[in-house]
Amino acid sequence: MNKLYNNAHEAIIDVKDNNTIMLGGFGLCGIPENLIQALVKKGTKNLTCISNNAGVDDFGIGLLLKTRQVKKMISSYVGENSEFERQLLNGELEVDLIPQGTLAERCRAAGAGIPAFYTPAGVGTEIAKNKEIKLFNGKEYILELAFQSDFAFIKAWKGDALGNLIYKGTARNFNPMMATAGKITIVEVEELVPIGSLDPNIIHTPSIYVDRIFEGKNYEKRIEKITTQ
Amino acid sequence: MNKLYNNAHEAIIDVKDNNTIMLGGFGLCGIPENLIQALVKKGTKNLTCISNNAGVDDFGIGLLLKTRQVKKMISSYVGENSEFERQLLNGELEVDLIPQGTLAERCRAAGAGIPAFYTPAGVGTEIAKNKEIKLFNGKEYILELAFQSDFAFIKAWKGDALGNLIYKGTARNFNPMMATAGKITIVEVEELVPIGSLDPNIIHTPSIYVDRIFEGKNYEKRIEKITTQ
Amino acid sequence: MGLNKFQIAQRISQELNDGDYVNLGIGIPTLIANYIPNNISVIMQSENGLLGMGPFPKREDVDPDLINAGKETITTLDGSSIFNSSESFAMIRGGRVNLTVLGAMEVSQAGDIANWKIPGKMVKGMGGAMDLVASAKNIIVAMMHTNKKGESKLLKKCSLPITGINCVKKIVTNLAVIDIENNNFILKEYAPGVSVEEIKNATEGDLIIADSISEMCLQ
Amino acid sequence: MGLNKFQIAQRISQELNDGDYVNLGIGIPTLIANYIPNNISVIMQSENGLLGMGPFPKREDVDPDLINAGKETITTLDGSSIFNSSESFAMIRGGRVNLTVLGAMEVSQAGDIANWKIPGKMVKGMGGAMDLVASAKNIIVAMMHTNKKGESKLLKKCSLPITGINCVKKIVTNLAVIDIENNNFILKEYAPGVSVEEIKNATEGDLIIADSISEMCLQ
Repeated sequence: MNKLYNNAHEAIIDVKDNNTIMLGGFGLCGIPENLIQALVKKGTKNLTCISNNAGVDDFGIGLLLKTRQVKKMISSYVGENSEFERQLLNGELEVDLIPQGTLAERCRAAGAGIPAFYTPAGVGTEIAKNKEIKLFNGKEYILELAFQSDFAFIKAWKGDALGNLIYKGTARNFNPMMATAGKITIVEVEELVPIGSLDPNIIHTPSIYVDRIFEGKNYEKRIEKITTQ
Repeated sequence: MNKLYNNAHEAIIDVKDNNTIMLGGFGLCGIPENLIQALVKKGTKNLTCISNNAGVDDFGIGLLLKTRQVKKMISSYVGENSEFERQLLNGELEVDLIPQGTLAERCRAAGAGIPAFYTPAGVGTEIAKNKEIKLFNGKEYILELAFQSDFAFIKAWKGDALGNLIYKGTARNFNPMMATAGKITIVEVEELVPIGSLDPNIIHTPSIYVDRIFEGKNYEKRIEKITTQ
Repeated sequence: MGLNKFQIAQRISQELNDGDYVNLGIGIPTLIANYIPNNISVIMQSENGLLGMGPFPKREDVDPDLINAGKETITTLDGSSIFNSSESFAMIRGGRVNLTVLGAMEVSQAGDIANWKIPGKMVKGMGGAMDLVASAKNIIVAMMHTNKKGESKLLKKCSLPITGINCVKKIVTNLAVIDIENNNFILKEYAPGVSVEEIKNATEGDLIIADSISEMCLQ
Repeated sequence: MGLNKFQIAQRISQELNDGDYVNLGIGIPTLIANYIPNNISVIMQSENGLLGMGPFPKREDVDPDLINAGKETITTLDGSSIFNSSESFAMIRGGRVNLTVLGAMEVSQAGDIANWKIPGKMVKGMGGAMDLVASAKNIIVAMMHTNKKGESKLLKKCSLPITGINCVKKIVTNLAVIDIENNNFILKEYAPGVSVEEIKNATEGDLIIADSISEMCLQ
């Protein structure tokens, strides 16, 4: 079975209006640049995006906000995007803010066939509203549900045509869990390597999770805060 | 802070009667040979052991069964040990049999601060008895609890003095999750390597989980079923 | 009577699709790996933490750190990956394994399977079977049609403690290929030299003869 | 009045123990890394997936694939490890991080903390703060004693949406070191040149003066 695609445009051909898409990355680090740009070009509307952050005004998911393709963002921190804040305060954008660890675990649970789990994060806060609370060993925990998503857009460092992936540095972040969680998982890699060239012992994402893969182009890898000694 | 110990005997000095111990390994593959042997020598009694299997009659956890140090086994498959079967059928040994994926996930949950999660494994079977059942998207799931354990006995391939670990081949199995789950995690490695010699990008167990580490000796690595072409 | 275990494996191999991720249980299912059609590629998952399992090693290549879920020494193929037990069952529960083939002691016409325990007699444990049958999209049972006493293993209801409910989709035995639909066994194929009457007699549960019934083809 | 933000960081660095795994929030907490005593070794966790975070890189070593939770470029030290976000919060919720230092907009005398939202004004999100405060064994808040309007940030009850309950153990401000015990602020140390009276006036919540009160020592 062929998972290999020529480019982002071909790989997202069946993404539709109103779909839910997970996007890997932390800030602008490890985001699927090619897939986001292809989605902007495609113009798909009313998307729900699950991503830790919402990019900046003119890069990353910010590009999709600018074109008003996003109906709802599910994120943990959205502080770097003024267009986002404007749309939100004007009621033009739905936002679901979720503790970062809960966001990560709800992705992991989705991929792991765990429909729900208990976490201490958010107990006693507005996050706990309308959620089931249960005591374990005398401490309160909140029941949180696995996410459901139509697609996962993933960025990896190296990958083979079967879909085995490795990530580089902290560009790993949400990518591995989201790769397990999409109904259809689409991966862009910086370098497509021959099958058999990756050591089985150091694969971060086993091929079984990956439905489509292609080698991305022209990575900008913009840095939000270049900080030096 | 020094995590480095000279040998298994020093590393298990505070293991006590009635403790619960997790032991990594699948069959005899990836078991903490040095730690098991030290525990036999120490003679600690009434132990509860959490391990996928129970070893064979004269190796692995089988050694602890022979000396009657084990009060209770929590495992998924115990078919390779006739002494085990004898003790069990005679009522000399308590046994809790758990689906393998649930066993793995209860270890993972323990390390991840998740007190409980839902799984489909065992729905409609005797495993579900007296457990909470809940519907998600019209399907039944069982609530399963994180394990609690006093110690985790882990076998890794290479490790540094901080406790960063990598495993080899399928000797990985339950070791990484159990390493996260022990109140005190004790690791034996085949090779102790200098701090900084392991690539941060391929660490299987980050140092934060490891409390004690030593280089093991005289690995037998017995094979249960040598099968060749 | 009918097929031997190698032929059962051979027949099941026809159910594989190109690109399938497959988990094969201990016993007859393991033999299926020997009969994969040349024109397709499937990837074997071993629940102790390996995807891309290869054949058994040559004697000089035996590695104690590389075994399958049956504790046998094995090899890895190009494109394989190794992971921990939690990740292994994550992909199983997550529904990413396309086909699971298991042995069984009993199967009911509702698709319930019993293969882990004989009360008072056998206490080996369920291993990964309960996770597999609770999660797999497609489950095929490979087994003999009757037990050593000659009693049917295809029952109205399982008498042994069950491993999972409503999960088996197809059964391939020494006598027949049988689908499970709407709480019935549907006889689809008979083994060469085996009569429908013989299969009926060996099946305790309700058996419906499919319109399209045919003789098994083993090339 | 009192300490500047660098001195607050310096004072908190005295709370570190050898071998501690530490998570430092954005702002003043980040500065603590510059004041780690020479005779101890601590390991920094960054919740985006790094253990063993080093200093900021030299200009020529900047790597876009290596950032901290504040999105700043950083480096790794020998013995570091990189992992995914789920693993990162597993170790946080699992209680393996020994000390968490956070900024705050408000802290109550019950140890509640508010630092993620100003209704109708600021909608940045909680990031990892809710997971950290719900899980960490030891949480220290680093902040100015009063806000820009001169109002106390140490309150009987938080007025802003809270991030976590009963979690803050110690507060280090420009004016004082204050522990939280039994629903009270306990004044333990005052900043050089700051009077107890000034601290009392800047604290809205109930403040108890410790018997052992002393001046902060900043070497």
